[in-house]
Amino acid sequence: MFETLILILDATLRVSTPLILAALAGLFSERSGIVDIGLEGKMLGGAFAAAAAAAVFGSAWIGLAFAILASVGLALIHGFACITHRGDHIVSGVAINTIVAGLTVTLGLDWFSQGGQTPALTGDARFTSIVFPFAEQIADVPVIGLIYSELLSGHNILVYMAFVFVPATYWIVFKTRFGLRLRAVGENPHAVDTAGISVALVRYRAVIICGILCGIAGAYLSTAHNAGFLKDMSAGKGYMALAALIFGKWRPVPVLFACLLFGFLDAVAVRLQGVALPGIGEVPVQAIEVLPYVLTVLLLAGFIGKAVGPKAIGKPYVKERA
Amino acid sequence: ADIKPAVVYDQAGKFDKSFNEGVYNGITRFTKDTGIQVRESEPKNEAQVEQNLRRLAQRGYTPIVAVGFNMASAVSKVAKDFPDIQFSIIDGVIDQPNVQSIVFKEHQGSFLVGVLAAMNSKTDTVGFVGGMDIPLIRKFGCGYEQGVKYVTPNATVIQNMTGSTGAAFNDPTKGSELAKSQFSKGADVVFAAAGGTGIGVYQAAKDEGKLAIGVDSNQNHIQPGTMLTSMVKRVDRAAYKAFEDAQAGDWEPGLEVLGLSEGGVDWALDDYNKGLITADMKAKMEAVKASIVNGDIKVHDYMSDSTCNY
Amino acid sequence: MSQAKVPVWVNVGLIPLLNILLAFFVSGLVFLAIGQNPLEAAGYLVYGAFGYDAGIGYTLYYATNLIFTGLAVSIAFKAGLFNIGGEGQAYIGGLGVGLLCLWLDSSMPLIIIAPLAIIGGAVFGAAWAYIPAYLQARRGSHIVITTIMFNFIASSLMVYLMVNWLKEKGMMSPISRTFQESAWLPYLHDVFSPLGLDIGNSPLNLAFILALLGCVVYWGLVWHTRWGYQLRTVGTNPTAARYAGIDNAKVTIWVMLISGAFAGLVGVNEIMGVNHNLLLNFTAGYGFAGIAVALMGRNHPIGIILAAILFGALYQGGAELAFEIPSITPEIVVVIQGLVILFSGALENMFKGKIEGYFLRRAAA
Amino acid sequence: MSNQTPPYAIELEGISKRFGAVQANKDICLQVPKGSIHGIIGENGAGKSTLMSIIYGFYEADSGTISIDGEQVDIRNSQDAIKVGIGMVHQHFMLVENFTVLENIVLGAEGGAVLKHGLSAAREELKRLETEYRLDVDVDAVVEDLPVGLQQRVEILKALYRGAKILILDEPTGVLTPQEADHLFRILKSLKEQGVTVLLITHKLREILASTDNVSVMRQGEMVAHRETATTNKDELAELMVGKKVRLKVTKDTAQPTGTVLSAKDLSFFDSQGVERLKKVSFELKAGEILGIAGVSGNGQSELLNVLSGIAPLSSGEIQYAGQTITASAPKNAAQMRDLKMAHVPEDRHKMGLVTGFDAYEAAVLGYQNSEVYNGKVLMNRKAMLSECEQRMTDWDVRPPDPFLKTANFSGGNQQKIVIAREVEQNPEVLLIGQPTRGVDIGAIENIHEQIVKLRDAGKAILLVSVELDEIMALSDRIIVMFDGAVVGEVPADQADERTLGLMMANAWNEEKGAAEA
Ligand SMILES: Nc1ncnc2c1ncn2[C@@H]1O[C@H](COP(=O)(O)OP(=O)(O)OP(=O)(O)O)[C@@H](O)[C@H]1O
Ligand SMILES: Nc1ncnc2c1ncn2[C@@H]1O[C@H](COP(=O)(O)OP(=O)(O)OP(=O)(O)O)[C@@H](O)[C@H]1O
Ligand SMILES: [Mg+2]
Ligand SMILES: [Mg+2]
Repeated sequence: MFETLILILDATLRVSTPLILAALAGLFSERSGIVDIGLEGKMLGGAFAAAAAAAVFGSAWIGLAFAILASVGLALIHGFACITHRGDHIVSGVAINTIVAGLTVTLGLDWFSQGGQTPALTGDARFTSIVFPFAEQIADVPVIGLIYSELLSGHNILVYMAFVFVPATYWIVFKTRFGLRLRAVGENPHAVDTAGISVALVRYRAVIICGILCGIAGAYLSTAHNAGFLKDMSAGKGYMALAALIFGKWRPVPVLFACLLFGFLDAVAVRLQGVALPGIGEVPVQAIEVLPYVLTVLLLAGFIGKAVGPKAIGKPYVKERA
Repeated sequence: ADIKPAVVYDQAGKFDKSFNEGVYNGITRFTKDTGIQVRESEPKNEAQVEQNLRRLAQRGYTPIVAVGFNMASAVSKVAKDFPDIQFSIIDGVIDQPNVQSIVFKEHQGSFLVGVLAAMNSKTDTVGFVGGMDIPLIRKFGCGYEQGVKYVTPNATVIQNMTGSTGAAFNDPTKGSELAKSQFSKGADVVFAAAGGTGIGVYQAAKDEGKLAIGVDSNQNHIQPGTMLTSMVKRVDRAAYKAFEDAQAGDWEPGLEVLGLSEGGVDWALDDYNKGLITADMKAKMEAVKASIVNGDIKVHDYMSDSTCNY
Repeated sequence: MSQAKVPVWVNVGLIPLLNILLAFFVSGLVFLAIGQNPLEAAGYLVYGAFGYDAGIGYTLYYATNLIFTGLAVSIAFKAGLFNIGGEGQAYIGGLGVGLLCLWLDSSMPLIIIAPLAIIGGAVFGAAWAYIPAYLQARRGSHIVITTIMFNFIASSLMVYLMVNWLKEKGMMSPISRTFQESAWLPYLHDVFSPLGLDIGNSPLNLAFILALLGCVVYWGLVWHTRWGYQLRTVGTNPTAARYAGIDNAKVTIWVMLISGAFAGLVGVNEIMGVNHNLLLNFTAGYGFAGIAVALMGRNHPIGIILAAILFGALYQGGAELAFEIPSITPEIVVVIQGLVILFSGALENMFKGKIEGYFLRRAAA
Repeated sequence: MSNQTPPYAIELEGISKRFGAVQANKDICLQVPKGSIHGIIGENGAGKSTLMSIIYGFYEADSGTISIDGEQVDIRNSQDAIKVGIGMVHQHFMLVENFTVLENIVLGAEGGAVLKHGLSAAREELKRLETEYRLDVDVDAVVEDLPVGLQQRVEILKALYRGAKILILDEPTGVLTPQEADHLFRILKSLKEQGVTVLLITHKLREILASTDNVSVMRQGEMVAHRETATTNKDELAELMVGKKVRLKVTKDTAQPTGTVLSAKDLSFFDSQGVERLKKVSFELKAGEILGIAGVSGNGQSELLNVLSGIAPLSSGEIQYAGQTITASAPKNAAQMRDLKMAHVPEDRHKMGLVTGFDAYEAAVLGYQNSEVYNGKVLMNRKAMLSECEQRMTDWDVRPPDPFLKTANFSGGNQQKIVIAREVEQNPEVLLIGQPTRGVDIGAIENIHEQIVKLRDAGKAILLVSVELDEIMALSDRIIVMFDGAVVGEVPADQADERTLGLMMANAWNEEKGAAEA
């Protein structure tokens, strides 16, 4: 029982990682007032770039670099539309998601002729597990051994990065000059502007950070959790990350827990499938599959009620009406 | 004779690592052997399936091979309007004078790899990861289960479906999680009948040092060393044969069922997995294969009655 | 005080045109990047979409779906709501249509089935929109998130129903039995042929007329009824709406019901008009494309029709293109769509300021 | 303009600024001597805020130059302005409401990438400033919890913290009680003594005369006059502003109130955050009288109007009106109240009274959209709407009289006429009217005031909310004063004077205690 729990938690960490990265990405963007429904597309673009570069150069790190570049590029398009040209944030996000969905496959097909997929990655082209020192040796120590060797040890570097990013995000957002300006610009851009700070610059920086994190999330999908890019491989994770961000009320630690919850549900669902539950019987696959979505709706409706985001979110900053 | 052959893939596209890709391999070989170009088409929605079939027929392409069960209704409509054109549909059955229906006995092939899985399992627990939860995939699972139980009657077969939409054939992440969950429940051999999802399953097996079984085309090369075998479904051969027959004037409408005896399904043994297969195992596999062919072993077909009672 | 004004044609004609041209220009770059001649590709695209009878038929057939989803997105927009759930509503709407056809096709004539199925599609689509609407109106749950979630839920629900209940026995893929012809919406080519008109074989069917009717209804409803007045008030100024005694929550719910109903009518075109059986994934992204259609159509029925035809042409021309040049995949059409959304939606202001400024200065001088 | 005198603190030359079709500033020249308080007046929309925002770098001028201390400077953004020692307190506060005072003050001047050190240094510096200028405020309080008066102090501190030598205040007293305003002017005096130059925008001629050294007048984007304050007077300034002679008084007979038409008992209202915005408010409103509600804005007047008109639900208490008893459990919404012949001219016409995206004829039926007059069986009766709108536009002299013009494109005064006409023409029993002349020029004010009095004389009941004491005193027959959501006193109009009302508005008998708390 305990072992099963550890294994489920272990899976939870793996599954949550891209959600955490993407949700933190969204946190930076949305704290600055830029709604980002394009997390999905940036992740997908990052995943493609990572896998493509890793396949060509044989290095996961180069893959990661390209993922970040690609994702930041997309983030800048979003910024260009929303910050510079006061476009609708959601429309811009939808556009980016659509473009990336088509472009990754088109380019993939042109470059690798494998139906839009990248070649399967092996060896250094993938991020592999890091085994903690003595993980083997103490694996048999009761409780602690299992926690240490199974749950904590044996993930790839990006997983650990994701978890380090949470306190880092907290520190940046609440304890630094940039964080102060970031929060201010999402609440009242006029105040920031009159304080002599460029609203656009702060927002662009936020959007770039968002791009970096989405890029890492994408790289995780294609070069760490999996071994190559597949069409539409982000599979709605960007939307789930967005939901987690709203649950977590735009705060790093609660957002982390929201992501872990979704990851946990996913991990449990995998293990619940085909298992007859006492009193219920075997639950249809579809019912389990749909659980995170239903839960999101229920939680949004009941638990947290009205999620009040940054006040200026989604509103273009207009100084002069033409 | 000179023929103008064409193929219409289904919406998964020709590089699905599954039967579309098998067909693609078949026609590539055909083109290489005969120098005859095959017109390919990849529709992206229901309407385009019919549209493309119609357009190919209008332009006089024949025979036209339609890949996948999804195309049945479109083929049947178009075939009615173009009685002079020959249509071959793979994985679907249509009773029309100018349509050839090619289906496979996937349960037999799955039975075979089930036998091999059982022989390789130290825990007497094996796994099955299906793609989309549809009868066809259950057919794989059911055949596999029978094969496993044939060797080890009290073995446990953990079965999971990846999902319920077409995306389930393209979700390696989920595949890898499902495989890992099966490993954690004690499985040490996993058979994936899940298209692109399988990639994740094979990866997970590799990462955890367990064994995996591929599907449709020979996938042994994907993770050498931990790919026990692949259940091959020779759609390549089916497509090749349709064109070859047409070229020779031997193409015939009607139902063509390709099982073990016809070489339509099989298990794969090659350089990549020969290190895993002992001589004993190989002998046993040959024996089982022979028994299935001569009818001593009857493998229940899930789709005959939508149950797995054997 | 005389006011310098920007001519109307600039706003509804010139600027959208520039945006589309830019989208196509960038698409051309993508073609170049993958080693295709953009002009040749454009040639196939235009020919495929408008070059021959059946091609036009296909274009209009796609446009039918897009008009429905465009109206759906647009009417919600008018009330300030972003309905991203068109996809799920269309899916469930199709379920409604399909269930009615399966139920009645052997006992009723078309003249009875057709109106019932249309109502059924609308009601099912509306019902699927109701929950997110209710949650938005009464619980303040963000409608963008809930409608996205409902797309996922719809797709799981459909699979469950198709696989477990509606699938035809012995059928490999989860599709229902084919309806009897009494539940087929007539094809337009069948309607026209007795008149001696040959318009080519295409899936274009009477649902297209329904879509046009939908546009008229939209127009009347939004601009000529008190209900539409309330809806527009809520959409442009919710505080003023409260001041005017308009129940925002009620309007939110109603408009989403209508939006869902419009989306649900996609099912009429797809299920009753073309496929003649119930199947999975027939919505094929029309719900999302509806966002682009509504935006490009400037949330006006005429605009929506034009935009839907443009996108329909992209679908059909794109299919033609992919057919003629096999190395081009249909995904490239998705890219073009995305670019159109980007340039005429998100970046619509890119030229606007400069162009309007130019005309204002001209008018002022 | 020669430069023989010591250099000016600010000198503007040829500043022009255009927003789309609106020429907000046109070739403006201005000289402000160092260490003086310089007033700027002008009607709404004259371009005062625009000019100040240009000096502060918030907008970039289309042309013209700015010199500070005799040196031409290039101000492209607020950062540049801050660097040359300019600070500004905006008409609408530029504060991040959910930040603390301290965070707001250091924003943009954090003194390092990590906040910690900057914050503690700022705390020290603020202590000094607070004592030096008597500007005490709790630096750890969250801004949205502070009363407006204190928020304004935060704005001033913000400017001083950045070392402002030139301080611009845009209508600082609009939100203050007369006493708070007095305090502000004392602060400005002491700033002036320290050598700070002050630019002060206000509509209140009294304040100009009392506290400035010089005054400049703007009209329609142009600078039309400069005066030494000592040499001018109210009438001259008013005339300069409007461009014609104006009458600053309302003429009306004494009221002939009859029976009570509306009585409110113990009305309470809690907002969505759970804050009590109305505290047991009771009063009676009689036919044929104008009841004025005075108070600094934000003390519950808006909520009172909302609750009475059915826009916001009562939390407790009851309203007796038209034979109905309205309580929290038996509420009436805005539409039902309209049916009971209660009309409402809201305080904020942009946010509430109009839909600026609608054509004028559509906006002219807002709230009455369900009325039979405007509706056929299914469709709305556009013809009726149009002809009625045209009629009203002539009657009320709305310019331009074009029912198809977008509401947004009417000037503020004309928008207000559309709203007031709509409500008054329904011939209501009770008219709730908030800030009837906010943003309306002096000519139009006269007309609106006449209409209100006319309605009263026709025996209707009028509840008038205004933050302009002059307006309240001129129109009302009876005056109620609100403070912090409660009624703190009632005065008959003929006994009201600015001082008493001002003290009541500040809840003066509690002032000592209140100050101690803050
Ligand atoms: N950001 C802006 N964009 C477009 N037009 C503007 C903007 N700000 C002001 N205007 C216009 O410029 C003109 C001058 O406005 P401004 O705010 O400077 O007037 P003001 O004298 O401060 O008036 P008030 O007394 O009402 O504050 C007005 O016609 C106004 O509509
Ligand atoms: N938000 C806006 N959008 C478009 N045009 C505007 C806007 N605000 C003002 N205008 C235009 O600018 C002109 C000046 O408006 P403003 O409100 O400054 O007028 P004003 O001179 O103050 O008149 P009034 O005394 O009637 O308020 C108006 O005629 C109006 O057409
Ligand atoms: Mg101003
Ligand atoms: Mg004005």
